[in-house]
Amino acid sequence: MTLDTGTTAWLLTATALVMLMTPGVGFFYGGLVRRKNFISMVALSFIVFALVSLQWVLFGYSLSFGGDIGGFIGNLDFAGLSGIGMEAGDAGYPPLLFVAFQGVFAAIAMAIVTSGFAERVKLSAFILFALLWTTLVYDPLAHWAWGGGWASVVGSLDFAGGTVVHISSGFAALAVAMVIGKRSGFGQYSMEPHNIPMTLLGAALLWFGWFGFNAGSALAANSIAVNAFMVTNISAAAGALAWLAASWYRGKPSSLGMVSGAVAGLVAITPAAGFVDVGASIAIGAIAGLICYGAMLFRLKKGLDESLDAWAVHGMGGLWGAFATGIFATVAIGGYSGLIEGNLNQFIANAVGALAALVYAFVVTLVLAYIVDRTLGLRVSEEEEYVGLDISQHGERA
Amino acid sequence: MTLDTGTTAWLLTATALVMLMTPGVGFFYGGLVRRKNFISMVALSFIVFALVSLQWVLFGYSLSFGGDIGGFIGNLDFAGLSGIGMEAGDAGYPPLLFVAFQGVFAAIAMAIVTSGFAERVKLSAFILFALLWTTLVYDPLAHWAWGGGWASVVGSLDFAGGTVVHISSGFAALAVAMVIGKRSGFGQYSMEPHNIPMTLLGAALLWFGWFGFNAGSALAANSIAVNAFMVTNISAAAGALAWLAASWYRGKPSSLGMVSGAVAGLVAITPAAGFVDVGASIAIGAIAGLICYGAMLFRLKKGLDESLDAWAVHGMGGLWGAFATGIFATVAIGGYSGLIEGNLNQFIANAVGALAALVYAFVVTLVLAYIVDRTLGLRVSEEEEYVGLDISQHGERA
Amino acid sequence: MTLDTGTTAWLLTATALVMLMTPGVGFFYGGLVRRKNFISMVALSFIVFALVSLQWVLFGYSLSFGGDIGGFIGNLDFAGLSGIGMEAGDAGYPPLLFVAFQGVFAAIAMAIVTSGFAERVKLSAFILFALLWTTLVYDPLAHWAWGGGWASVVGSLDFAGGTVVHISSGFAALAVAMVIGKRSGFGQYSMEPHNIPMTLLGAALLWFGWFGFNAGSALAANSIAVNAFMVTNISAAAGALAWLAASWYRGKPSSLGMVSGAVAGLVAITPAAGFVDVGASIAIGAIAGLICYGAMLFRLKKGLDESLDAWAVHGMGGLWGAFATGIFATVAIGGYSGLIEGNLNQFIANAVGALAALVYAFVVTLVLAYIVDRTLGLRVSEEEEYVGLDISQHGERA
Amino acid sequence: MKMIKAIIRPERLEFVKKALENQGQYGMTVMPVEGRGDQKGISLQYRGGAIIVDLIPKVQIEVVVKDADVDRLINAICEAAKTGKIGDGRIFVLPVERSIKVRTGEQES
Amino acid sequence: MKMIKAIIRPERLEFVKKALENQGQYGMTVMPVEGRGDQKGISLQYRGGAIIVDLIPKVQIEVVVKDADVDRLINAICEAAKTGKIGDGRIFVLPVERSIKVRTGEQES
Amino acid sequence: MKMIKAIIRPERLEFVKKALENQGQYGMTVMPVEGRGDQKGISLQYRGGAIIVDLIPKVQIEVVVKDADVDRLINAICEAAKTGKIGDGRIFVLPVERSIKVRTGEQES
Ligand SMILES: Nc1ncnc2c1ncn2[C@@H]1O[C@H](COP(=O)(O)OP(=O)(O)O)[C@@H](O)[C@H]1O
Ligand SMILES: Nc1ncnc2c1ncn2[C@@H]1O[C@H](COP(=O)(O)OP(=O)(O)O)[C@@H](O)[C@H]1O
Ligand SMILES: Nc1ncnc2c1ncn2[C@@H]1O[C@H](COP(=O)(O)OP(=O)(O)O)[C@@H](O)[C@H]1O
Repeated sequence: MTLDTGTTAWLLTATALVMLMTPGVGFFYGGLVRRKNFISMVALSFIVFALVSLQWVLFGYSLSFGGDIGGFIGNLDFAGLSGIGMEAGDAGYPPLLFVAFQGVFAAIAMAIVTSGFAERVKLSAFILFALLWTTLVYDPLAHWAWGGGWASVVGSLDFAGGTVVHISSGFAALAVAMVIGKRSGFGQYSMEPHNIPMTLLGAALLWFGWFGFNAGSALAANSIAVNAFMVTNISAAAGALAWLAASWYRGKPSSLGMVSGAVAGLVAITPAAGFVDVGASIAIGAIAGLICYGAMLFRLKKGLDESLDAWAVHGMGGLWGAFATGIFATVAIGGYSGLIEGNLNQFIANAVGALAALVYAFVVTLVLAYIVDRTLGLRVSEEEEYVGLDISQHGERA
Repeated sequence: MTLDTGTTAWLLTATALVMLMTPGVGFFYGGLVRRKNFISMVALSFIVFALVSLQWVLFGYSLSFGGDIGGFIGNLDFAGLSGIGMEAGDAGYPPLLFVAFQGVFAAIAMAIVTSGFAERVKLSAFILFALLWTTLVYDPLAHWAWGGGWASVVGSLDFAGGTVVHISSGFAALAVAMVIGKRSGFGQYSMEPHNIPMTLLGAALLWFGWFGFNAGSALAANSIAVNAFMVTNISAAAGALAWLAASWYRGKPSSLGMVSGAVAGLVAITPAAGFVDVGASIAIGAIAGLICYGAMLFRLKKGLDESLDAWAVHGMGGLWGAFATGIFATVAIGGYSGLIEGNLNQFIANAVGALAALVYAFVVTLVLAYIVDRTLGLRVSEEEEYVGLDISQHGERA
Repeated sequence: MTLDTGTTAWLLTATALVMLMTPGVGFFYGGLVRRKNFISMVALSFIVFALVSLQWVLFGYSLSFGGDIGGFIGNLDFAGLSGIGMEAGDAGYPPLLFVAFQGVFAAIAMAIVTSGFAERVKLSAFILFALLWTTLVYDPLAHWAWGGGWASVVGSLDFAGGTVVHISSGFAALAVAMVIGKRSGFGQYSMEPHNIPMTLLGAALLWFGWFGFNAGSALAANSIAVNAFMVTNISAAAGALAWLAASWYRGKPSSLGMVSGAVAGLVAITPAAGFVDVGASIAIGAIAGLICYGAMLFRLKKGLDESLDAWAVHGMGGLWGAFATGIFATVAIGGYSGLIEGNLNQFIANAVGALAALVYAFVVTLVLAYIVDRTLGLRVSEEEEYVGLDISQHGERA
Repeated sequence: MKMIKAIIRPERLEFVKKALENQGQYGMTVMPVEGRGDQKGISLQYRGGAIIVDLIPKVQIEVVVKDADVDRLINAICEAAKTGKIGDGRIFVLPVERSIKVRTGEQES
Repeated sequence: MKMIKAIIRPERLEFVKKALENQGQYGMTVMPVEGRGDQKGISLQYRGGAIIVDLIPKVQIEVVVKDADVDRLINAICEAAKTGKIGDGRIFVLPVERSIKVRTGEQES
Repeated sequence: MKMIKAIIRPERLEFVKKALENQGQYGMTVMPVEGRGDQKGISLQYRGGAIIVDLIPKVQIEVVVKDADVDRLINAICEAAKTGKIGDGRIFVLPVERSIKVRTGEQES
C-alpha cells in the first residue's frame, strides 16, 4: 500500500493534539494546588514530556512494540529506532509516525501520575522515578495490549489506552501517594485550589487533545475515527453533566466537578471509542461521572491524600471503561460484540486485561516508589514543603 | 463516492478546532467580567457545550437537518442519530462527521449568548433557557439556511453561519439583556475587566478555531477551504486594525479594542468566506471593525447592559457580513455573484435571509427569556449578585 | 497534478498551528516582563500578526516569492495576490495555501523581535518599524532562501526557517536593543518575571505550533513531514533537558530554563528538520540548549538589555541550527549530505547563508531602528515607562 | 495627626475618593482586604468537602490628616460609602505621631 | 479601644478565626502580607541571575476591640497560631481613638 | 515602641531592605498598596468609556521598633527610597503599646 496522505495528515494532527494534552494536565493540576506549587505542577508535566520523549526513541518504543518476549515485553530490536523505516508500510503511513503517535501516549500517562506526588516531591527523585515507571510499568502494559503481548492474545480490547494509560496511571498515583505520604497539614486545614480558571483551561486543552487521542487511535482517517471522535465528545458531555448534577444534589454545582466529570467521561470512553455507538457513549460517560465522583468521595473519607484524584478519575474511570467496553461493544461499529450482544467472553477478556494491568501497575509502582524513597528520598524536607516546591525545587515564583 | 481520507482528516481537525472555540468564548468573556464572576463565565460556556452536545445527538441535529417541514424545521427522522450511517456518502466523508461538525456550531452559538446573562444569571434558569434556545431558535435557523429550509430555497447565502450562529446569538443576547435587566450598579460605578490577558487568550483561541469554523465549512479539503482560510485571516487582521485605529483616534489603542475588532472581522467574513476574494475580505473586515465599534458605543450611550457586546460584535458584525456577502460575492470564487457583479437579487436574498433570522431570533428569545424569568426566575438575588456568581452559583473562587 | 486532499488538509492544519504560535510568543514574553507591561507584550504580538498578514497579501508575498531580481528580492508581479490561482498546481495543493502558510511565518518572525523592545517601546513607532522590518529584512531573506534568491542558488539549506525566521529575528532583536537602550533601572534592581505560568503556557503553544512550522514545511503529508515532526519533538526535548541540567549544575533547575531550552532545541532543528535523522536531533537539541544558555549568560554579563533573550535563543540557536544542518544532513533523509557524510561544501554553503543573513539582518535592523528612533522616537517617556506600557500605550491594566 | 482607616465596599471606592477630593484631601493609601463583621459567611465547596467563606472582599483606605480635619472627613467618607445594607464597613481613627515626606525629608507632627 | 494586629502563618488563619469566634470576637479585617524576622530567606533564580527571597507569605489580621478584651484575645490568637517553629509571627497592639460604623454612623471610643 | 509605616516605590524596596539591614533591623512586614498624593493620575480606557487611574502601585513597609531607633531608621529609609521625583512616598510613625512574639509568648512594651 502506498502512503495515504489523508491518513498521514490526520495522524500528524492527532499526534500534535495529544502532545498538547501533557501541558494540559500540567495546567489542570497546577490550578488545583496551592499557589506556591503552581510552577512545580506544570513543570513536572513538561519534564515528563521531555524525558519520556527521549526514553521512547532510545528504547521505550522497542520495549513496547519490539518482537514479543514471552507475551510480557518487547525486545530491543527497535532500540534507537533502528529499523523504523520512513516508507509507508501496509498501514498507509510511515512507521515513524506510529512511533511518534505512541510516544505522546507514554508521556501523558506519566504526567497523570504526578497527581500522587503533588506539592511534596523532590525533583531529582521524581526524574528517576519517571524513567523507571515508564520503562517498567508503561512499556510492558503497552506491549500487553498493543504490542502483541498476552492481553491482545486473550482478546482484551483497549481502543485508545483506557487500560494502558488510565488504569495504569490512576492506580500508580494511588501507590505513589501511599508511599510518599500525606502533604503536611492535609486534613488539618483546607488546601483550596488556588486558580480554578487554570484548571478549566487545562480541561479545555484535554478535551480538545482527546480528539487526537481517541480518533487518532483509529490509525486512519476513516469512519472508525469519526465514530471515535463523536462518542468521545458525547461521553465527555455526559460525564460533565452527571458529575455536575450529583454534586448539585449534594451541594453546589462546582465547575471543578463539571470538568472532572468531563475527564471521567473521556477516560471511560477511551478503551471503547472504536467499539461502541453514540447511545452507549451517553451511558458510559454518565456512569463514569457518577462512579468517579463516588470514588473521590470515598478517597476523601478514607483520608487518602492522592492529591489530585488521578486514582478516582483515571484509575476508576479507566476501570469502568474497560468493563463498559466489554458490555457495550457492538459488532456494527468495530466488529466486536460485548455483553449486551450476548458475548460474555468479551466481557471476561476485558475484565481480566484490566484487572491484571491494575494489579501490575499498582504493585510495581509501589515497589518502585519504595525503592526510590529509600535511596534518593521521594520527599522534600518539611521546610521545603512549607515554602513550596516552586521556590525550593525550581527557585521560582508564580 | 468512496471515503476521501484527506477531506475526512480536515473535517476531523476542523471539528476539533471549532470545539476549542467554546472555551475560547468562556475565557474571552471571563476576562471581561469582575473577578467574582470569572469562573461563572467560563463554566457557562462549558455547560453549554456539554448540554448542546447531548441535545444535538438526541434531537437537535434532526430538527436542523431532518426532512423539511414547511420550510421551517426538520422532522425527527434522525432523532438519536437513527439512520446516520458511518459509510462515506456522496460527500466523501461519513455522515456522522457532518453531525459532529455541525454540533460544535450549535454549541458555540449558545455560548455567545451568555454575554447577555453575564454576572447575574441563575444557573438553573440558564440551563433551561439554553435548552429551549438551542431547540427553538438555533435549530430552526440552521434548518432555514442549511437544512433545506426556506432561506436556502430563496437563495440566501450563509457560508459558515454568519446568520445562523452570529446574527442569531448576537440579537438573542440583546433580547436576554433586556429581559434580565442591568447588573446592579451598572452605570453607577465602573466595572473594569478584571483580567484582560485571559480575554486575549480567549481571542487567540477564537482566531485559531475560526480556521476550522470557516475553512471547515467547505466540507472538503479543497480550494474553497483554502480561500475561506485565507479570507478569514485577512478579515480578522483588517478588523483588528480598524477598531484599533478608531479607538486610537478617540483615545488610546486598547488591546481589547484590537481583539474585539478581530472578532468583528471574523464574524463578518463567516457568511462570505466561500464566496469572496482576498481583496473583498480586507474591506469586509475593516468595515466590520468600524461598524461593531460604533454599535458598541451606541449600546453604551443607550445605557444598555448587553454586558459583553455579543450584540455589537456578533449581531451587528453578522448583519454586516450577510449584506457584505450579497455585495462582494464573486463568481470566480464560489460561483455566485453579488451586487458588485450586478446581481441585485443576491443582495436582496441575503438581506431577507438575515433580517428574517434577526427578527425571529430576537422575538423568540425575548419570549423564551420572559417565560423562564416568570417561572424559574432568570436572575440571582441581589445578595448573590453582590458576592458574585462564582461563590453563589458554583461555591468556588477564582 | 490534481489536488491532493491529504496534503491540503495537512497544510491547512499546519498553517493554523503556526498562526497560534504568534500569540504563543506573546504569552511567553508577557509572563517574563513586569505586570505593568503584560498586556503590552501580548498586544505587540497580536498587532504584528494583523499588520504582517495584510502586508503579506498586499506586497510582502510578492517581494519574497515574486520573480527574482538580482538574487536579492522578488518583483511585484504577485502584489495583491494577483495571479495566485486557486487551482492545485504541480504541488498538489492550491498556490493560495502556500501564500497563507508562508504568511504566518513572516508574522512570527517579527513577533520574536519584540523581545528587544520589551517594556519601553512607543506603539506608533513600533508599528512603523514592524512594517519596515518585515518589508526590508524579512521579505528579502525569505527570497534568498526560498524564493529563488542567491542563498538557494549557492545551496544553503534552510528547511523551515532557521535562518529566515530565527537568525534574522534574533539578531534583529539584538540590534533593536542596542538602539533603544536599556530599560530604566536595568541592572540596578531585579526585574522578576511576573507570571511564569503564562510563559509556560506560551511555551506549550509554541511547542504545539512548531509541529506545523516544521512538519508543515515539507509542504506535503509525506514521510519528510513525519521525519520533521519527530526530530522537532526530540530536539525540543533534548534542549529542554540540557538547559535544565546546565542550570541545575549552576543553581536550581528552573522551569524557565527548561522551556527556554525547549525553544532553543526547536529553533535549532528548524533548518535541519527535513535533512537529519532522530539521532542527530538529540545532539542538535542538547547542544542548542547549552549554547543558548551560554549565550544568555554572556548577554547578562555584558549588561546588554536584549530583554527576553530572542538573540540568545533564536539568534544563536538559529545559527547553531544552520551549522548543524551542514554537519548532520544525511542523504537517507532529505537527499543531502553534510559534513559527517564528508560533504564540506554543504557545511560551507550553510555557513555562508547563515552568516550573510545574520549580517544583513543585524545591519539593516540597526539602520531601521535608528531611523525610526530619530523620526518618531522608539521609546516612551520615562514617566510612561515607569507607569508601564499597559496603561501608557493601551490605557489598560492586566 | 490622625490616621483614618476606613474599610469599605470595593464598589464605593470611587465615590469615597471623590468625596475626599471634594474636601481637599487628595493623598491616600488603598489596599484590598477581606473582612467579616455583621455580614454572614458563605459556604464554598470543592470537588470534595465544603469550605466556609466568611471573609468578604473589602477595600481599606488609610488617610493621614490633621486633627482638625478628622470629623469632616469621616462624615464625607460615611456619606459616600453608605448603602444602608449590612457590610458597609467601619472607620477607625488612630493617632499618628509624625509624618515624613520621603522626597524632601520634611516632617510634620 | 485597641487594634490587635497579628501577623501569622497563612495556614493557621482558620484556627485563629475559630479561636476569636470562641471568644465572641467575630469582626476582623484580614490581608495577605509578606514578612521577615527570624526566619531566613531563600534564594530564587531566573534564567540568568539569582534573587534572594527573604519575604515569606504571611497573613495579617486586624481586630479592633475594647481595652478590656485585649489580653484575652491575644492569648487566644497566640494559642491558635502557634506551631512552635520559627516564623509563627508577631502581634502588635496599637491604640485606637475611635471606631465608626459606616452604615449607622454610630461611634465608639 | 513605634510602628514606622513607610509607603515607597516598589522598585526601591530592595534598597530599603538593605538599608534597614545595615542598621540591624531585619524584621518587617511588607504589603503591596496603591496610593495617590502629589503624583497625578492616568486615564484608562476600555472598549467603551474611560477610567481615571489615580492610584499608583506602591509598597508599604511596617517596622515595629524601639523608640530610640526611630530617627535613625527613618533616615535610613528616606535615603534608600529617595529618587527625588514626585511619588517617592511617605513615612508615618504610630505609637505601639506592646509587641508579642507568637512562638514564645514573650512581650515587650
Ligand atoms: N472589630 C473589627 N475589627 C476590625 N475590622 C472590623 C471589625 N468589625 C468589622 N470590621 C471590618 O468592617 C467590615 C464591615 O463590617 P460589617 O459588620 O460587615 O458591616 P456593618 O458594619 O455595615 O454591619 C468587615 O468586613 C471588616 O473588614
Ligand atoms: N520588627 C517587626 N516589625 C514588623 N513586623 C515584624 C517584625 N518582626 C517580625 N515581623 C513580622 O512577623 C513575622 C514573623 O516573624 P519571625 O521572626 O519570622 O517569627 P518568630 O517571631 O516566630 O520568630 C515576620 O514574617 C514579619 O511579618
Ligand atoms: N495623606 C496621606 N495619607 C495616606 N497616605 C498618603 C498620604 N499622602 C500620600 N500618601 C501615600 O504616599 C504615596 C506617595 O505620595 P506622593 O504625594 O505621590 O509622593 P511625594 O510625597 O513624593 O510627593 C502615595 O501614593 C500614598 O500612598
